[in-house]
This record gives sequence, C-alpha cells and structure tokens, in this order.
Amino acid sequence: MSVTYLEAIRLAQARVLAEDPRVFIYGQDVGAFGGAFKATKNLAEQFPGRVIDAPISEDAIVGAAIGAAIEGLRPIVEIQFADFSMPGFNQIVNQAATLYWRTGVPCPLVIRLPSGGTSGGGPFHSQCLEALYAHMPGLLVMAPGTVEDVYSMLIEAVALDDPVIFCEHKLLYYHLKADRLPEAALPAGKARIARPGRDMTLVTYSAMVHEALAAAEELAAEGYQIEVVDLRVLKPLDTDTVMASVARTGRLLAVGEAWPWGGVTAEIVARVAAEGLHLLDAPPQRINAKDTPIPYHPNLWAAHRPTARSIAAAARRALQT
Amino acid sequence: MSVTYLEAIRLAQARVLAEDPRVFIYGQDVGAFGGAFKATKNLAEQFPGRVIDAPISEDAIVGAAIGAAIEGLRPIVEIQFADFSMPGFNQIVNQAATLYWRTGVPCPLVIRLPSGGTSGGGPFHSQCLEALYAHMPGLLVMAPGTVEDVYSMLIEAVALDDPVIFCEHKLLYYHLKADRLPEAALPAGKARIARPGRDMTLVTYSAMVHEALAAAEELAAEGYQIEVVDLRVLKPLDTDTVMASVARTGRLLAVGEAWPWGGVTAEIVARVAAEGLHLLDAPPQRINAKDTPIPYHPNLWAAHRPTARSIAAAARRALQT
Amino acid sequence: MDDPIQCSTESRPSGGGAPGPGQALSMEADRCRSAYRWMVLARVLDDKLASLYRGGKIHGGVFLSRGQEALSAAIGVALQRGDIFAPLIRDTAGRLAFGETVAEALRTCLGSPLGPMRARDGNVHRGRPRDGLLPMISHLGAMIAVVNGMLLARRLQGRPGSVGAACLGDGGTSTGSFHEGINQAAIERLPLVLVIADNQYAYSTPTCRQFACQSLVDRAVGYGVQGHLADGTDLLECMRVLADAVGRARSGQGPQMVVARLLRLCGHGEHDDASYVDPALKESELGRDCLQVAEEILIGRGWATTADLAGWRHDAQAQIEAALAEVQRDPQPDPYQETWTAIASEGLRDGYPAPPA
Amino acid sequence: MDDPIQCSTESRPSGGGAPGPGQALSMEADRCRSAYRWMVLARVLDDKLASLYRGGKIHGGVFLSRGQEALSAAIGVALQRGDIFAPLIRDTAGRLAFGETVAEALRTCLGSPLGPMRARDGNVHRGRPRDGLLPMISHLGAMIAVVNGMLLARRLQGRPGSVGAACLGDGGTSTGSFHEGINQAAIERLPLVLVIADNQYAYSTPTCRQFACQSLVDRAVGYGVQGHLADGTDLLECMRVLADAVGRARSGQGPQMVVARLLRLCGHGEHDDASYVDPALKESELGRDCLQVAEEILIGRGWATTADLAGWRHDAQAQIEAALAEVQRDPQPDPYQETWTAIASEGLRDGYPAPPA
Ligand SMILES: Cc1ncc(C[n+]2csc(CCOP(=O)(O)OP(=O)(O)O)c2C)c(N)n1
Ligand SMILES: Cc1ncc(C[n+]2csc(CCOP(=O)(O)OP(=O)(O)O)c2C)c(N)n1
Ligand SMILES: [Mg+2]
Ligand SMILES: [Mg+2]
Repeated sequence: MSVTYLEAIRLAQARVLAEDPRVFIYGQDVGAFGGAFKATKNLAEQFPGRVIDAPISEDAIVGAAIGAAIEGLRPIVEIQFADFSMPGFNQIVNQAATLYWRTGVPCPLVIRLPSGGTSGGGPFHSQCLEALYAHMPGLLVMAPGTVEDVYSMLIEAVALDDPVIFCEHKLLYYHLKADRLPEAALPAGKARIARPGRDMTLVTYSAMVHEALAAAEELAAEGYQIEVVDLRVLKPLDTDTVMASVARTGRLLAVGEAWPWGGVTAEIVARVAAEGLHLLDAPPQRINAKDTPIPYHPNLWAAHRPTARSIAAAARRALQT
Repeated sequence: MSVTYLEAIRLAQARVLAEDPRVFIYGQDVGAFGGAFKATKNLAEQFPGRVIDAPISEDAIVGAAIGAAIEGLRPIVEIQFADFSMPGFNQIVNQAATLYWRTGVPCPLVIRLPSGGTSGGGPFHSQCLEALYAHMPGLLVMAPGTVEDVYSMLIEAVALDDPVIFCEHKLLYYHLKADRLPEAALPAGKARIARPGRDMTLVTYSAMVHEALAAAEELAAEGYQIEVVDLRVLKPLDTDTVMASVARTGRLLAVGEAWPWGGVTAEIVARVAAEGLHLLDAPPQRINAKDTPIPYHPNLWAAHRPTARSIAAAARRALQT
Repeated sequence: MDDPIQCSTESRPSGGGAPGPGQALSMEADRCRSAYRWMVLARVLDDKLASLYRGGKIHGGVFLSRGQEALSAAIGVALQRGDIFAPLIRDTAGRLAFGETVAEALRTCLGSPLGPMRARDGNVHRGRPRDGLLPMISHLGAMIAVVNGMLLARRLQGRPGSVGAACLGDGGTSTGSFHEGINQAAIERLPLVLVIADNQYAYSTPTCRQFACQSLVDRAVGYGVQGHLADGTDLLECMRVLADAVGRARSGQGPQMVVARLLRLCGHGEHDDASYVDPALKESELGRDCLQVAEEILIGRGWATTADLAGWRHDAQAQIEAALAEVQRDPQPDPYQETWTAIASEGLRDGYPAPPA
Repeated sequence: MDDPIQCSTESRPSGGGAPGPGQALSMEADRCRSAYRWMVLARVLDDKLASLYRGGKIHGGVFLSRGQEALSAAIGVALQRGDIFAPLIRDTAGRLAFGETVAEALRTCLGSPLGPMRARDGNVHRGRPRDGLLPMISHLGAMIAVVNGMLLARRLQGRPGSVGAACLGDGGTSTGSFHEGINQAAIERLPLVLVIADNQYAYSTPTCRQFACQSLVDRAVGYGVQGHLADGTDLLECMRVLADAVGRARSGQGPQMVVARLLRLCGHGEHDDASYVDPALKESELGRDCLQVAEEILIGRGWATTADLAGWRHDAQAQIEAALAEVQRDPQPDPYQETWTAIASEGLRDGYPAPPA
C-alpha cells in the first residue's frame, strides 16, 4: 500500500471523525464534493451531517468554528486555499487566538490551509502565510513536510486545546508518498533531524524539507555532510533541536518558502544568534522566496522560491566562509 | 510655539491637501468630527469635499482608496485604530500591495494606523501590526518616533508611488512635543542615530525610541555609552546604518513593542548576524512585548511591553557578556 | 430571562414595592416592572461608571447605554436560561437581565483580577462564554458568526431549543461580518435573533453616511429572514417585539432581525460630548428617554406608584454601592503572578522570550 | 461598447455577412448581431483555451464562460469607451466586447511576458487598470470597492459621466466584500452597476447553501439601490436590462443591481467534470445554451442568416488562430530579466535578500 500526503490528510480526518464525536468539518465544497483537493472525499457520506458545506464567507466560517469550539466541539475548518484565509484573518487572530487568554475558555479548532506554490498557481493560489499567524499570540502553527507527519500532526492538532493553523503544502498533495501511515509520532513541538550531518545545518519545514534534502544530497557528492532539520511546528519553535544541531555543525542556513521579512528564517537565525552565537563558525544565513507576489509562469515561479539548486548554492557559499 | 506629534500629523495632512490636489482623506469620523483622535480636525472645513466620512467597512475603505489611486489620486486612509485594519487586511496585502507588481500601475496610498498601547487600551485598541505588513511584499512600512519625523515622513509617504503603512503611535499623540516643524528631513529609508554611543547599539523605532533613550540615560549613569538607532522605516530596513553602528559598538539589542515571533527585532538580529557576525563581541539580543494579547490594566500593560527599565536591564545583561 | 429573580441572586434588584393588596398584577405588568428594574439598575450603574471615569478611577474608555436600556432590557428578559447572548457596547441592561452581576461589570471596568476578564480585558469586553454570555471583541459584527457556531454546535450535539441573540449598532451593519453572519444563520436556519439598535449615529457618523435604504429592516428579505421594527424608546413595544422574535426563533422559524429606532442619549464614550448630534433629533420622538417613557407606562397603567419607582432606584443605588464597596477591596493585578501565555496546551508554549531571569 | 468596431480594431470580429440589399436592419438588430458576435468569439476562444489546457499548454487552471456569454456580452456592449469594467472569471465575452484583445487573453493564459500581466499573473487575472479594465484578484467581491473608488475619484476630479460595472457570482454574494462594496456605492450614490450571474453553483455548492432569500435581487431594497432581474440565457433580455441599468447609473440614479439567472454549462474549471450539477436544472429553461438561444433570435427575427452565423463563427476561429499563431512566437519569461521587486519607488527596495551574486 502507498499513501499520498493528501490521502493521509483525508485518513487523519476520517479517523478523528470516527473516534471523536466532537469533530466536524466545515468549509467550501467539503461535503458531497469532497473538497477542492479531495481532502474530504467520501467523508460527508461516511459521517452524515458532520461535513458541512460553507458559503464563501471566510469570516463567518471561522467565527462559527469558534462558537462551536466554545460549545465543546472540535471543528476542522478547510480554507479552500491558504490565500483565502485573509478575509477570515480577523476572526482567527483577534477572536480565536485571544479567547483562551481573555476568558480562560480554550478554543480548540484546526484551520487547514492548503499552502504553497504550485506551477501556474499565481499570486493568489500559492501563498505561504505561516509567518503572519505565528506572529500573532495565541495560535499554534504546524507545517508538516512528510506523509507521516501530516497524518499524525493533524490528529494531534485536533486533540490540542488551542487554535492550530495547519499549513499543508499543495505541492506535496499528490506526489509525496509513504508506504504506510505511522503508528507512533514525534510529540508535537519537536523538530526532527531529517538527515544527519556534521558540516552545516539546514533548518526548514514543509515542502522545502525535500528541496533541502536534495541539496544535501547534491553537496554530499562534493564531500559535505549536511544536516537537515525539519521544524514540523513553527510555533512554538523547537529551538533546542536546532541549537543542538548547530552545536554539532557550526553552520546554519535557514530555508523558507515564504517571504523573507520576518519569516521563519528570520526567527530561526535570530534565536540561534542570540542563544548560540558561540556555536557558529560562520555567519548564519537565510534563503527565502523573493520579496514579490508569487509569479504565475513556471519559469518565474521556479526562480521565485528556493530550490535544491539555489539552496545548494547558498550552502556552498556559506561552507566556504 | 510647540507642536505635538498629533498636531504634526494634522499639519502634514493640511499641507499635502493644500499643495497637492490629488490628495483626499477617507476614514470613519474624519470629516466634520475631525477623527477619533482629532488628527483631521478642521480639515473637512478647510478642504471641502476632500475629507470624507466612511462607513464601518474597512475592506471597502481600502478597496475604494485603491481605485482612487488607480485614477491618479493620492488617498490617505485613516483606520480608527490599527487593530481595525484587520478586516481591511485582504485589500491591503492582496490588492494594494500586488497592483504595481502585477500590472505596472503604481498604487500610491497611505494607510494611517494609530498603533500601540496606551494604558487601558486593552487587546483590541493597542496593537502594533507593523510586522504583518512588512512581511507581505509590495508595501512600505513607516513608524516615526518623533514629531519631526511624523510630519516629514507623512508628507513623504503621500509623495511616494507605493502603498505606505504609516504606523503612528498613540502614546506619543498628545505628550510628545517639538518646538517647531522640520524644514528639511532625512531621506525616506534612512535610519537615524538618535543618540551616539560606543558600548552597545539599541535598535528600535516609534515610541520605543523614547524608552530606549531613557534606558541609555540610565546606563550612562553607570558609565556605559549606548548608541540608539531609530529605524524610522521598517520596510525597507536601513541595514547599513544599523551595521555601521554595530561595527562601532560590537553589541546589539533590538527593541520592539510588537510581538516577538517574526517581528522587527527578529529581522534586525537576523540581518546583523548574517552580514555582520564578525562585528559582534557578544550575542545580539532582542526585547519585545510578551507573546500574549495586550492587557487592559495598566499594571499588566506596563509589564507587557518593554520599558526603559526592562530595556536597561536587558542591556546590562548583554553588556556583561 | 423572564424573571430577574431567577437569573442571578447577586444581580437581582432587591426589595421594591410589591403591588398593594387586592391589586393582582397581570403577567404583562409583572414583566414590565421586572424589565424596568433592569433598566434602572443599568442606568444607575452607567451613571456610577461615568462618575468613576470622571474621577479618574477607570482606565481607558467608558461606554454608556443611556437611551438604549428599554431595548437592551427587552432582549435580556426575552431570553431564557441556557440561551446565548452576545451583547454590544450599549447593553448594560440586557447583560444584567441575562445574568451578569453588577460586581462583574464593575470588576471588569475597574480592572480587578477577580473579574471574569481578570484585568486582561476591560469595559464592555466582558462575559462568560461557558454561560452563554459572550465577551465581545471590538471588531464590530464579529460576534454574530460566533453565536451561529454555538447554535450550530447545539444542533449537532442534539441539544436544540435555545436561542442566540446578537446585538449590533447601525454602524455595525456596514461590516462584512454582519453580512456573512446573518447570511450564514439564514442558510443554516439557526435560531438567531439579530438585534440592531439604530441609534442614528456611529460615533459621530449619521446613518445617512452608513446606509442608503429606507430602514435597515429592509435588509431582512434579502437574507430570507423575518424582520421586525420596534420603537426603541418604548419598553412595552420592545418587549413585545423581542418576545415575538425570540419565540419565532425558538419555534424553528429561523433567524429574526429586529431593528429598533432610538437615539443615543450620551456621547460615543464618556470622552465625547456628542455635540454633533442633530438637535432636531433630540427634540423628536426618537429623542425620548426610554426610562421616562417606561415610568409613564408603569404609572399610567397603574403598574407601579411613584414610590415604587423611587424605591427601585434606591435599591439599585444601594446594590451598586454595595458591590462597588466590595470590588474596591479587590487586589490589583500582579504582573508577576501572570502566566504570560496565550496558549492553553502546557507543553507548547513558545520558548522565546525566555522568562526574565 | 455599443459597437464592436469602435472598441478595438484588434479584437473586432472581422468580416461577416452584411445585411442584403434593401434589408436595412434596425438598431436593435445591429446591436444584437454585434453582441452575438462577441459571444461567438468568446465561445470559440474558450474552446481553444480548453483544448490548449487539455494539450498541457496552459499552466494552472482554465475557467470558462460557457452559458454566460449572453449576460457577459450584454455588459460589454452596454458600456462605453471610458467606462470601467471589473469582470470576473466567466466574462470572456464582456472582456472582449469592452476592448480586451484575443491576443492579450491568450498571452495571459499562456504566460507570455508580452501580455498585460507579463507572465506574473495568469488566466482570468488580467486587465489594464489604466484603461478601465480591472484585473481581478482572486478574492471574490474585492473588486467592487475598487470600482467605487475609481468612480469616486472621477467625481472628485470633476470627470463625471462614466459608469463602472462589476461582476460577481452567486457564491461571491456571500462575501463581506460584496456587502461593504455595494453599500459603499449606495451611500455615495455612485454609478455602479453590479451584475450578479446567479449560475446556480459556486464550484460544487448549490445556491441553497449560499443564500436563503427568494432571489438575490431581493437584496437591492436593503441597500437602497435599484434591482433588476434578467433571464441570463436570453441575449435580448440581457441587453435590454443591462442597457437600462447602465443608462440609469449614468443618469445619476445611483447604483444598479442586476441579477441574471442562468446555469454554468461547464465545470468550475476545466479540471472539474461538474458531475454534481442537478440534471433537472440542465433540462430546465435555465439550462438553455444562450448561444443557441441567441441564434434562434437572430434567425427568427430575420436579423441574420445561417450563412451569417457560420461566417461569423468562421471569422472568430480565424481571428483566434491568427492571434494564437502570433502569441506562440512570443518569448518565454526570463527570470534573469525580472526586477524581482514589488516596490515602485526606486530608492526604497528592501536590501534583503541581496541580489544573487
Ligand atoms: C471593524 C471596526 N471598525 C471600527 C471600529 C471603531 N468603532 C468602535 S464603536 C464605533 C461606532 C459604532 O457605531 P454603531 O455600530 O452604530 O454602535 P453605537 O456606538 O451607535 O452603539 C466604531 C467606528 C470597530 N469597533 N470595529
Ligand atoms: C474569498 C474567496 N474564497 C474562496 C475562493 C475560492 N473560489 C474561487 S471561485 C469559487 C466559486 C465561486 O462561485 P460563484 O461566485 O458562484 O462564481 P461562479 O464560479 O459560479 O461563476 C470559490 C469558492 C475565492 N476565490 N475567494
Ligand atoms: Mg449607532
Ligand atoms: Mg456561481
């Protein structure tokens, strides 16, 4: 058997629907149609009344999920594309994220954001918005980069008492496969060493894990042993695992598909510099998407985001300082 | 004569209205009432038809400003509190910020955000949202910390061809005074050395400039000479001035009133670490607001944001490493 | 709630003139007396808040309900225990009638750590979500969908029968959230009662700069919901319309939109002298003080004596003074006692910044 | 635009059967012929896009207008030069009639750097803001307020007289942006024509999950704007209603809301087989193909012969093939030629990340 990243999302939702009567799914076209990406395929049929089609009202979708969470349910909201979470942004950051702090009443809900560029997606169907959400207090932000993680972390997200921004990567939906679903999982909030090495640490997450691994492979041919850390969760950040890795390698390159200013890579580099300056043998570096909207044409798109090739080039430069 | 920060905002708007027929102001209660903070007092009377009361529709307010900018006008949007820019966030980051890149047609508009905590303001009337805007490509972000800057930078913002997020600080509105308005101004995009020193660089902006200066004063009594850099503009960041300062002092403490994750301080520390690691004699540090919503009660509020005292304490620790 | 005595002992206006012997009051009279007493309690509480504000005892703003007590109390008394209520800034009366205590109102405004918001949030941003009393966020319109979600949840959980009321001002109807919220309720046919207090101004902005329809109730048909108009200065009419709307929602007729016309008889907040209010409006029927109108009704119909009224007001004052005396003994919030985290999950609090050494 | 010949030489459907001698056509017939030709051009262009998509020549999605050409063309021909048009995803016909060329449509879909979006944006996200043709962002409803702002600017600049049309689907009416936008136009009494194509589905979601009113036109009264209903499958009715609405807007009667009922005769995008569409709807009057209906009108009234129709289709095909041949010679976008900045102000581009060495 082989399971895709998308299939793992569907199976995780099927499982929480089956095991937890508090769970329901709300989003545009998630019902009989099974969702724009088919992440909820057949779920409406299997769980009648618990997979609910929403109008094109992201503000009200999130608002209603918050209300349901207050009443003890565990909503999973599917936003059709991460980009369309912006009209729901206010409810997410000002209502969901503040509820527990203001009232002591937790707000357990999961907002699934199909994120990231695909060729031809263009400026409004490709965004990686994790940094916006991580900046605002009161949210957890997850960005699984493997089939196993997307499955176990989604199940975990539903079990948590906080609002979770769950950034799925569309590029991984159909192509990333695993042999089986995991039985055990790393605890939430723990980063993972995706590839061990001793010459440099690449810290990244989501689809960029695979670009980083490919870059590490490329550099291995040149005799470098590159460690790749998959953050998995962006808020909270597992600084300990990153720091331990940098302690081993002395070099850091943070890789993100999102925009540079204030992104994950800024936060990682700032933390390592503040707490682990003495561990660094060379200046910590970052590589990100370019600071423009995401272009439509594949040629431009491929140049806009980091790739194995540009990561390897950046790593090579950093290895030589 | 003495001019407050708020009065300088009013005078800058009066001046651009008088000098540039393309300018108009749009926002809730900005007309006859003169705005919630009186930043547009008398302007509707002086410039009939050009200071327009808007409905409580932040999305449409920004949308209309974009349309007017396309037609060659220079709208100034007043959002009543920065916090209420969230319902207009989508238009700002997805429409205004992408227009020039997508079409080559510039989108000159200024969005004034009364920002920052005041005692008793609470979670929804106190936010500093500059990092959200700086993260998204296509926007300029300004955060003046002095009467002179708020005046000259607002005039400059209106003259620029890009959408400018203009973060004013409410705490400075009434209390910060200058003897006169500036005749000349630093060019946009240049940071300013607010106080020279040689032992450490404090990098900050907006109201925190004054807390940092007070901290520097406190530390001067202990024999430390602290340099304070006022960033003025947050995007683009004037990394050169920061780097030159760190080259002189060897120590960096970045201070921000916004939340920590991915804020201005993260971006500053990350850039200095990447480009100026060799300049640092000690780990670069950050101090920010706590990672919770902004509390209502003055006791909690004062502990939530950095103050001269907590900045001095953080600086002292960093000076001793 | 139908009967103030049931809703909360603490907040119950105590004492008060019972009907004289042989003078059995109708249920309508009883309800009206009860609603009026919530109105008085709210008015006196608001006056106290205003004086605390002027005395520099309250941090930030104070927002009063003056002129809106009839409408607001009518909502509170139309709801039942177990219902949901999302009040807005001018709902002191409705909050009290729904079960908020004077002490929690005072604690929130004074920033007591013993209040429901624990000094973290203040003034009108107070509530107890688990008890169906939602603490508004400032962003207008945002509470409607939350009420929808609570009602939806109860339906999914097989606990129907409750009604959710959400309040909004004329200005709030211009938000996208209002539209998405009422439309969502209509699609799901939820028992939502959306009450719009059209008080002629949003801060300084008159309604002609807020909408161009004849009456906001004209919006009901466009959502496929039932619309109701009320004279917001007339307690009896407010009570009748709200009871009807709540009843229809409860009996499965779907969302109800109530639009009440009235005038804000105070500034937007206590910092605002409201000099922009059109004097003609003040002179008009809309400018009547609903409290006086209610008193005329009570006296005119023989449902209360002037002595009753004076007694109730006195009781309200006594109740508020007692609560204030208690609240003023509360400790101040201590930043060192704060957890400074917005995350409920213990193991998942972000490590930066490290707790101060 | 009233006359396709005026709007753009490039996009003008060339040739075509002129009326025979002695057969002077009425103005109505002329307009109808003209609108029909835009419909055919749109249909043929859409078919070409679908085949390019199936051939793997187009990146990302392709969204077609099938079934909506009559309504869309009616908008385009009702507008004049200097007006504003904010089309949505199913407005191929209206775009062409308003002045978009076949070449710019193809260039955008194929990602040519010579197209108006320079390969940065694609498919339906195309336009020329300076020429009044707005390039939609994806977020539904967001274009309405932009049109308002353009109209407001012209009023402020003392350049009245133009009309702005904005399109939306049934699903798009559930957005807060729709509400804020139409309400803003109503308050300012702007010459906005908001055209809602109620095509029974938003992606897979039927209208019963999108609104609960009888007809979306019932919303007009709640905004204080004039509402108009049209049978979206009937070109003549669409033209009549749009001409009326645009005329009213132009003459100062404020915003107009047009709701046209029809059925999307294709998938949401070409990746979607639309198997969820109710067969009864396809069989109903709504399921008629507006292109066939228009042909029946033209033939029935003697406004065109079958030879005319065939000739026009042939011309459209020829025009599209010619444009495609040209566009296919365009260079590919070169990432090394890109400035990679979203900021117009030269001196204010953020220095990080530094340009690659
Ligand atoms: C989305 C949003 N924008 C702006 C504000 C600032 N604001 C607070 S109250 C208010 C006026 C509200 O008017 P209305 O809804 O009529 O209620 P009223 O004060 O008259 O009771 C405004 C503009 C806000 N709270 N929310
Ligand atoms: C705010 C927002 N949410 C979600 C989407 C994703 N989306 C794109 S088209 C579409 C359906 C639109 O339906 P409708 O408005 O009826 O137009 P139609 O496709 O039927 O022409 C959806 C949900 C979007 N574009 N914008
Ligand atoms: Mg009002
Ligand atoms: Mg549709």
